[in-house]
Amino acid sequence: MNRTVQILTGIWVAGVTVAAFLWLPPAEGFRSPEAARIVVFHVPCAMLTFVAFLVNAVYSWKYLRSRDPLTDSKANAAAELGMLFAILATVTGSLFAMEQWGSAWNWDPRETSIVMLMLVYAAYFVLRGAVEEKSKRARLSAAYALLAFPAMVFLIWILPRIVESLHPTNTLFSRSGLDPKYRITLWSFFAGLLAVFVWMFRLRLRVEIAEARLRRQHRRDTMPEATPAGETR
Amino acid sequence: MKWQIVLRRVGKVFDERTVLRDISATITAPGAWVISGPNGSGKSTLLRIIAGLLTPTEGEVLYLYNGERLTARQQRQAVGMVAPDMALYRPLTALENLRFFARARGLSLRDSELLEWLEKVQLRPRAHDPVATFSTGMVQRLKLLTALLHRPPVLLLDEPGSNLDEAGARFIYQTVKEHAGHGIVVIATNDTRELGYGEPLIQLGA
Amino acid sequence: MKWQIVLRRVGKVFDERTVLRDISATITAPGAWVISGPNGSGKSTLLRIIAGLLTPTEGEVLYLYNGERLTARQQRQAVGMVAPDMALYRPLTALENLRFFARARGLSLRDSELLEWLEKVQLRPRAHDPVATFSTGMVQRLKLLTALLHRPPVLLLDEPGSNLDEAGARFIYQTVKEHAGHGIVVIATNDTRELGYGEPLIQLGA
Amino acid sequence: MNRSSSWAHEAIAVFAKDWLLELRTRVALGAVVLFAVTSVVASGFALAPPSGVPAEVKAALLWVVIFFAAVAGLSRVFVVEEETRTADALRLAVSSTGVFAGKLAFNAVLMWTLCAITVPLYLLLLEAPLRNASLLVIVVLLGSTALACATTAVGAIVAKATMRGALFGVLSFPVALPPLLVVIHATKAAWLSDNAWRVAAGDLQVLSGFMLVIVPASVLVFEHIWSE
Amino acid sequence: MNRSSSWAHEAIAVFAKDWLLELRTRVALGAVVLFAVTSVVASGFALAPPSGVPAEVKAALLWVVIFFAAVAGLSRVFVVEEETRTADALRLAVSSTGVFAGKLAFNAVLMWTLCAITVPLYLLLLEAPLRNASLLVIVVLLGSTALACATTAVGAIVAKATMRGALFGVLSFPVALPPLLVVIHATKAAWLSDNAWRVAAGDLQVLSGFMLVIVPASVLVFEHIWSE
Ligand code: HEM
Ligand SMILES: Nc1ncnc2c1ncn2[C@@H]1O[C@H](COP(=O)(O)OP(=O)(O)OP(=O)(O)O)[C@@H](O)[C@H]1O
Ligand SMILES: Nc1ncnc2c1ncn2[C@@H]1O[C@H](COP(=O)(O)OP(=O)(O)OP(=O)(O)O)[C@@H](O)[C@H]1O
Ligand SMILES: [Mg+2]
Ligand SMILES: [Mg+2]
Repeated sequence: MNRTVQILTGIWVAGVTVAAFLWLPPAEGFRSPEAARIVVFHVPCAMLTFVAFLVNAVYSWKYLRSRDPLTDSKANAAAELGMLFAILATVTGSLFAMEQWGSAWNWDPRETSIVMLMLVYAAYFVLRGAVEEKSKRARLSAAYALLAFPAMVFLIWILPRIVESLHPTNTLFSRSGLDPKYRITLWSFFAGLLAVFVWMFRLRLRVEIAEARLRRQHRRDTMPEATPAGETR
Repeated sequence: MKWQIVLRRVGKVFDERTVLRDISATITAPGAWVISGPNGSGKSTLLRIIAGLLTPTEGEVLYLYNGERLTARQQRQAVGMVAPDMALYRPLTALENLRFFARARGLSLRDSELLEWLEKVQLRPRAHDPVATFSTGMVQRLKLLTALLHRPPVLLLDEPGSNLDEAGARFIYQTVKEHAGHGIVVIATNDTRELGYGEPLIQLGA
Repeated sequence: MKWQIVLRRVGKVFDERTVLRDISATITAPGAWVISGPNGSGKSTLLRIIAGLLTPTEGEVLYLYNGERLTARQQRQAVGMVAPDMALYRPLTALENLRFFARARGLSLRDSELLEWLEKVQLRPRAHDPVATFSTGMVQRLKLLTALLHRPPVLLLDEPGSNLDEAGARFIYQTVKEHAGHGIVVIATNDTRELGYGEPLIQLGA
Repeated sequence: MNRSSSWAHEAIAVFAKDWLLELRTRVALGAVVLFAVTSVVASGFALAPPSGVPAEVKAALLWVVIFFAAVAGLSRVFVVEEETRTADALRLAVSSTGVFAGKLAFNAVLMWTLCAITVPLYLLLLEAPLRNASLLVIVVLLGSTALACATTAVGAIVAKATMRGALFGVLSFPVALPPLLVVIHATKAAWLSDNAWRVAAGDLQVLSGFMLVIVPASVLVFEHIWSE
Repeated sequence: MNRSSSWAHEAIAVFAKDWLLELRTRVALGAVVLFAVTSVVASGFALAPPSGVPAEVKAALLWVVIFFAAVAGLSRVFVVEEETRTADALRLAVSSTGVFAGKLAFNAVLMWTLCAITVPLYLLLLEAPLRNASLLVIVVLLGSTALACATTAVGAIVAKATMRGALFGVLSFPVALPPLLVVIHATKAAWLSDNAWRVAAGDLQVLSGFMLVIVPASVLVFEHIWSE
């Protein structure tokens, strides 16, 4: 992404944030209507978590087909960002919960499932940390991501819907309880975050590529005499 | 030219270490070939690539039968391999090990036939002892049998004579000679005795 | 007659299988000795008994220094051993392996000294690679070093040359010759090259 | 010489070999079962008197115990192949689907045996109510199979990494969580509900659906885990 | 060349090597901790809402979780030596006391790390009451050390048998039961009692006494387990 797009993204996100406080009316029907505007940050973060994990699964599958190291880096970057947004969703949710339910943590199915979700990807990162050889690490973590994906779908879509929960579902999309401005602000913020996601994703990849180049250079510098015992041809 | 193995510009890079580069060869039945080279030159790596146990970073290995490519399954059935890093099931007896490999490959061999195989490497009296109690050389003999059992047209031997006594070395020699009459044998070795078992195919790290 | 190892009617029975029976010998420094015999004749078992890794069912092994018996600790410090069944720590690098064995034995060797050791077997450029990525022969070379590091007066080598190339075999030959000048070397082998490295001590299973 | 290897044939050979290894070393089975029994007894002790504990907690605890016991045993089938370096020989002899099917069958049988011993003991020691025994049998059978399906491929991943035992728990927990949660719910129903079949029907469907998704996914992915 | 090996020296070398192996493979530690975290979260879910669960059950559950996590990791130190066939080289280089001391130190550090992460998390998520924090720290420290002491020698036995992981739990449970029961009692005291120190004093004495008995006993037994 070039500089102008980056700057525009920044302005967009800042603008939507300001709008959420100045333009958006308080959300009636919540215990603290003023604090409830946090929902326009909370929900996009949660949605981006899913987007990121979906991207991770797609690149994992692609990696197994192509065995291209860069694809593996993409899968990893997506998982890292997914983790980041999961943390943001939890933090905003907890702030919300403090106002709405009186306690930051209630073992609500939503809360449980997002923790489980984070555990899935914590396990993914542990697995990556535990395998030295790069191609093997890529293969195994891709396989794991694909195995964990159905479980994740279950945790996100099925579990919170079959267990009774305090947490709202479909408030914003089907029922007409909230001011339509909410939908607009929320999707605007989502669009802004998506742009941030793409930007961070590419940044992460650039770092990865630069690191790989450095490592290769380091190897060349420190091992000039690398032909012992006929080690290579 | 029934059986052929074609290596097309095969290369292997581990992380950033290039072990094999641009290796091409055509191996045609019948005959025995030797891959030689000092320690760490990539003999075992090349043999594992030929066997299909390792995917090369570049290039490819083709198995041809009368000019046609084999499927992965056919290729697996066509190969018998022995390598220092391939172990047997140590808690199982010699006979049980043979029985498993026979069944897994879809062979219906009776125990009496398997015992005859064991006889060939002087292990018949130990048929019912767990492999864990075998000496290094006895294990190596049994490994040879598991590679021969399905009479594969392609035999890949990585340092087959290591830890063997003279009788064992003789068995290898005979096996190679016999096999080279109709199929393909590829031997990776440093052992001066074994260097002469076939024609030089590739000299690595020279 | 400073260093002496005395085998007194040593016997070993595994379950009901008698592997060694009534073996007596006196090994005196300096010199190199060879234990030979076909596969499964008990060479490795005897070497493990001499090293103190296995307790004989009958008889005993005495380590004497100027006629006096050594304690278990002194005996451990006096022995360096290489065997096919003894492995190194594969996730650790070559240097880390050497460092551990040096420290565990109470040696204070600097890294530069350890790198010199590695240089001797052409492993210096691979000093910082995990042993898991080494080839069979490279592992064998490193194993030899761990046995030599504490300059033990008694060197027990079980098939030391297996999987080694010519440079490796030369290193073993030199090590044995050098060591046999002041200490004791016992080699168990089938390799025709190595049979000549010392005087025949025991011929098993003949 | 009669060559008739399909993956089913191969799977049978692998299963038979693993079972023989198991009988020879008496590892996974004996140990897993003893582990579960120990935990059940410990739970009984920790929760004494059991009458005060809600059935929900009891159902959860039963499956947590079974899951932990499974963790102790299920990853063995692959770990053992890699650790003893027999995996290469297996790779050469058998197709990856054959290996997966054989190992899955072994793990399923292991789980059934485990449950056949643990569940009655648990019912006895923890005074679990039992309204609907035939439903319980079906729930346990389906649940244990689903757990085996969920974790077998993870076992193969763990075997490839340099970490073994403990990691299996970490990696398989998230994958096993969906069937675990569902089966806990269904178990509670079998214990308590009057219209248990109706309550559990949905759970059993979800369980079956989960298996129908995870097994093909595992087979597809397994090929990439298994060969280098 | 400076030869100064006593068992303490040897133990340090063994400890350093194991720690390095640990860092290299990031096994026991990372996995054990995640295992514990997973279990705590699972317990939190199973017992939700936690306010209704008696403190006794919570104390028991905390230590059961720690014990299971430990089982998953502690046996590694010996099993790994036998399975990778490095035990012989170690036997030749180091005295059995040196090996035991090094392995015990490693396991103790592992347990401390585990507890440093698990206990605060558990307190947080399960809303455990906390009357006496400094006592709790001492109880946890002593308890985890005692568990490490109790299970290290068992780990060596397991490594010798052909059974591994799962069996470790079975064998170590009886040995670990006394400190487990005592430490659960002391934890409950630290949570609830007004005169916690007085209540727990006896427990702490028993724990210390247990270690004073089990460690020398293990050292003696270990020599015979370790060499063939
Ligand atoms: C730590 C606590 C919380 C977490 C982890 C959390 C997590 C999530 C997640 C993952 C979603 C996306 C769900 C979906 O798209 O179906 C979501 C949506 C939402 N959350 Fe939360 N949440 C928390 C607390 C709260 C609280 C206290 C409220 C206010 C009562 C709240 C209100 C909402 C709303 C209104 C949605 C949109 C739901 C929809 O319309 O489908 N959240 N939350
Ligand atoms: N998994 C791996 N990761 C990284 N490097 C590896 C790996 N396997 C092998 N190598 C490297 O590849 C090179 C070739 O190894 P290979 O085992 O093929 O040698 P070799 O010719 O068989 O030697 P030897 O005669 O000792 O058996 C070595 O330098 C080795 O370190
Ligand atoms: N743990 C054991 N239990 C039972 N029998 C054993 C055990 N270890 C070795 N044996 C038996 O002892 C005999 C001698 O074995 P050993 O390993 O000493 O032979 P070796 O002379 O070294 O043979 P090789 O040349 O093959 O290395 C063999 O018959 C072997 O089966
Ligand atoms: Mg090799
Ligand atoms: Mg031997």
